[in-house]
Amino acid sequence: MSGSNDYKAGLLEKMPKTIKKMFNWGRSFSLWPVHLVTGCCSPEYMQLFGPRYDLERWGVLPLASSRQSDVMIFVGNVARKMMIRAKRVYEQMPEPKWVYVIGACASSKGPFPESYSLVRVKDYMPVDMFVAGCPPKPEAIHYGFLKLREKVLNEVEEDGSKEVVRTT
Amino acid sequence: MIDWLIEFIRVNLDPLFKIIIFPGITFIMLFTIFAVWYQRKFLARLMLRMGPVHAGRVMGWLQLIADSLKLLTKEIIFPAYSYKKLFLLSAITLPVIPAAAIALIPFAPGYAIFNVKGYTGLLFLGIMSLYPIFIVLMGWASNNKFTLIGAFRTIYLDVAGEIPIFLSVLGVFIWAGTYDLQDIVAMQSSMWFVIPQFLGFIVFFISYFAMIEKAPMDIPEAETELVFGYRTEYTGALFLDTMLGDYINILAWSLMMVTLYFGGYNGPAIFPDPLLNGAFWILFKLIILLAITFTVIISYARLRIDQAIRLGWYYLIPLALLNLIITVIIKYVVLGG
Amino acid sequence: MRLKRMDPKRLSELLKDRFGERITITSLEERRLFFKVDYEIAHDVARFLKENGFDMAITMGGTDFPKRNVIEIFYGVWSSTHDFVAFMKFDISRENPRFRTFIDIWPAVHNYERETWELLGVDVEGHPRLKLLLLPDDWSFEEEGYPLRKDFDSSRYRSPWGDET
Amino acid sequence: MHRYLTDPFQEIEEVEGGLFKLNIGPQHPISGQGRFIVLTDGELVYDIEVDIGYSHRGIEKILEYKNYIQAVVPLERMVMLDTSNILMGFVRAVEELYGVEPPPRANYIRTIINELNRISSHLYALGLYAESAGWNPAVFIWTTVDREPILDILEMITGARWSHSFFIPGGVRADLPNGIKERILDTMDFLERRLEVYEDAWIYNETFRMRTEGVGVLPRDKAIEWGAAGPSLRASGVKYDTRLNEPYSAYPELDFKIVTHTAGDAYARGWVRFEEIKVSIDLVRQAIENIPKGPVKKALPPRPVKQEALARAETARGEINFYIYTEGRDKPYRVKISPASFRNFFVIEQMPKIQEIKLADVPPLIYSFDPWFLDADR
Repeated sequence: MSGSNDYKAGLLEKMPKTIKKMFNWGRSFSLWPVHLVTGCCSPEYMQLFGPRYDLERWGVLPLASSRQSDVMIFVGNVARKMMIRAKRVYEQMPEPKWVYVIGACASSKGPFPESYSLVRVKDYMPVDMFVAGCPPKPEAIHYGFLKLREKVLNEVEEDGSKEVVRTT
Repeated sequence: MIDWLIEFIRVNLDPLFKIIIFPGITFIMLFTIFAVWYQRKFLARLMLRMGPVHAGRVMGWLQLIADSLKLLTKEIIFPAYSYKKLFLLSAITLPVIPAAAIALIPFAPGYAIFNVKGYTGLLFLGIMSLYPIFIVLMGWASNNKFTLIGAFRTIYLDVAGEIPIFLSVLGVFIWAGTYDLQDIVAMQSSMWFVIPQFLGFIVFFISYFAMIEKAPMDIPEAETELVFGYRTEYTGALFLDTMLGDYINILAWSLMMVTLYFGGYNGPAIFPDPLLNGAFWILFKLIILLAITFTVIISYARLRIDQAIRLGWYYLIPLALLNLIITVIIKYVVLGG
Repeated sequence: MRLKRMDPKRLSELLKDRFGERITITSLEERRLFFKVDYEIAHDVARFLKENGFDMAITMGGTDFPKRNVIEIFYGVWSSTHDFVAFMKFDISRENPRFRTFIDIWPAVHNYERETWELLGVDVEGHPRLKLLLLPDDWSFEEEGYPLRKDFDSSRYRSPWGDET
Repeated sequence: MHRYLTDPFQEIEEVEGGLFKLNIGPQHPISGQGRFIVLTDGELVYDIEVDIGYSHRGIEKILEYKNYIQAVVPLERMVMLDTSNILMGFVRAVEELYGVEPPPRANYIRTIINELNRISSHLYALGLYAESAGWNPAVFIWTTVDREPILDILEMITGARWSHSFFIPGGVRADLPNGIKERILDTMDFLERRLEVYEDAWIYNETFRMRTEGVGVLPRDKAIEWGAAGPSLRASGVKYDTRLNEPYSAYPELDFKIVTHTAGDAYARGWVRFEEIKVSIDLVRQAIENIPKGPVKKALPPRPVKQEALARAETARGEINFYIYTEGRDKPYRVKISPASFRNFFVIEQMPKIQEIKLADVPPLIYSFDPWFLDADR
């Protein structure tokens, strides 16, 4: 759980503050989300990369492989069967990495509270950003990405500083 | 002042300047970064989008710097049961090969890193034919099914693309009567070879996409089938390294095309210095060529591997041979040598 | 073989002629025919339907009736010739829920029968691939039961509100 | 051939007689929320197994706790692209149970929203299909921006871009807003212009046809036997569309044709979808021109008049049907949903049995059926 922090500190700890700042700037403009579609917010998430919202303006480039990506994205509901694989994908990703949860289902099971198959992401891995909504509008997901970017830029640790972006 | 500086550099630091600044490491790195940014912006415009905007405030010109900084500080993962030494070494060697080939390209009269006369054209082809071997090694060393299939596909595609491209280059050699790239460029000061060698150019241009492994022939890294092809398992700095190799490969083949068919550094004199003038024109042509390449990339679906091989063997090789025959007839029979 | 187009009423008459008292027509509508059969003749009825042009299975499932102590299995079949749906139902016992597969008659019910097996706990005899389809890999039937049974307890999965865990 | 050799994780190597077992998904560029286990020998594919359930939510169980109005919300989440068509089946089943006919104006509003949803869903499907055939994402990106005006209209009418919750048993929640007619007609004109661009750039593009023609040929008899649904069935030459065969909403009063193709290959399936967009545009125009005046909803009687009902509706991916059994309460006793993708996945599994498929054909083959995993998983 704390691996993320260790690596960040380990590599950049002894460097001067300016260098550290420079690398954080680089990371903040290059958040590549991994392509793991877990649920039904995915059409809205795809609209985000279309011309109207165009997240690539901020350097967010959706990538195919977990090995090169930085942000683990949970798009909508996460079933138990998917969570086993999602943990594996999370382990495959290189440090430093962040977790971004989109939608009410992944945050709190949303409109399916009595479902026997869904789980909440926060029970399984540290989450850096939640966006509520069912599905959240692209503006909200966009805003969440910008908030995550600020977090990366200022090196906010995930423990004790969870942020919830409220929409609608 | 500038003239004096250039003169000073040319006299005192010539070999060092060539290797380190232009057209050596710095130029290659900067141009690669530019090419990726250019591709992202250009493709984004074709998709009605903006592409990178905010990094660096003006047109996202620092986007690739940000990506590189991030990738440099990412963790490097060696997959389980991979052949670690080969995994590392093949990736590190990959960009060196096309970069070494660029050393043979003349950027001004008598100005290339490896400034020799003779069989430079053949040497270029020889060096570039090493490139797929390292891709195969990368794919094999990763111990992943996707990378392995990507590596096999590279071999297939190489067979389909390398033979026609070499045959089409042979046409230029015959037409020019020399293997020397500097001579070939010098001969094009009056007429670009794309006009007498048009058939050969068509073959070269189609095989070019097989050699740079971009759509419609991005078969080895077919994203929808093989994730990232042979580079699926590479992380962080090593991934950056493989991408660098990819784009230097594009740079090398594009430079070769400009050199063989579009008159290399030749162009109207707008700068007094021949080096500046040559560099300007070669870069100008390169940027136009890349724009055409990116437009082709976005306009076609990916071919299947058997379709690509059929294209290579049924259409491109006979065309290239036909081009050779026509070239020989025109040069030695019609024009009488 | 060219079949003559018929309506649900005609089919119900045909079924009555062929199977007599062992078949009960529960509902006859413009484009639907609901009927109930004994399990023993279910396969014969299915084969009879298939021969009469009901070639595409569009739905299949089961309903749990703890009060009657039965599980009702149903098959909905559409016909490309007659263009209406025949809906066949039969009961099997709840203690020992098992029936023979219909894959050989309508291959399309393959995944539906798998799903019925795992969600309702019905053993489908002769099915070539009875393994988990929708439920998670770590699902245990002993502890967690079969979700579509009426005695399945969903409240144990209800997530707590807010940050409590 | 070992057909069903699944285990949850891919082990180091499982080569049998030189065969590879490739796991495509659940984390893969073309897999959605599912996994395709492809048994290959280099480039040749011997077997495809579809592993679904990665987004299973147990909607059938959840619906047992909800009354007919509450059921609308979880049901809609089955296919986010096509919420209204999915809901249409449920609403029809409930109306059949209660013996209610919605008012004519509600029928027309439903038709408009259904067809707008179908256009949006088909655009998305075709974009993904182009991408799966190895296109640079350009086409997909174009379809995203062309969907936005439709989503704007839907937002104007219903208040939500995707999850409208707009249909309720007995009618629709609200009437059309002012000025919607011009807006819809403008958008339809815009879409027609865009479709011409698509035809030039994409549908009749030579490389695209090379990749998809002759891939995954599904003969007519097999399509019926294996239960293919929707455009996949129509591309094999079966003239079947629930909108006409089981008329509902305003469809019997409107004039339209079923698009069919006889080739049955991947290209035909894409082509049928593309032509259906044109039909839908025409339907929306007709419906908005001829919409009658009147109320838009009707109250349900206190008790259902029937015990069971089977209702079918045509979603973008094919037919969905709802079997509802009730014991007279305001809650259903059992709802059986049988969606289109669930049936199409079975057809995908059967494809290598009748035709040689190469590894590069697998993504276009899968996406020509327009799979939606949440649809199949429920």
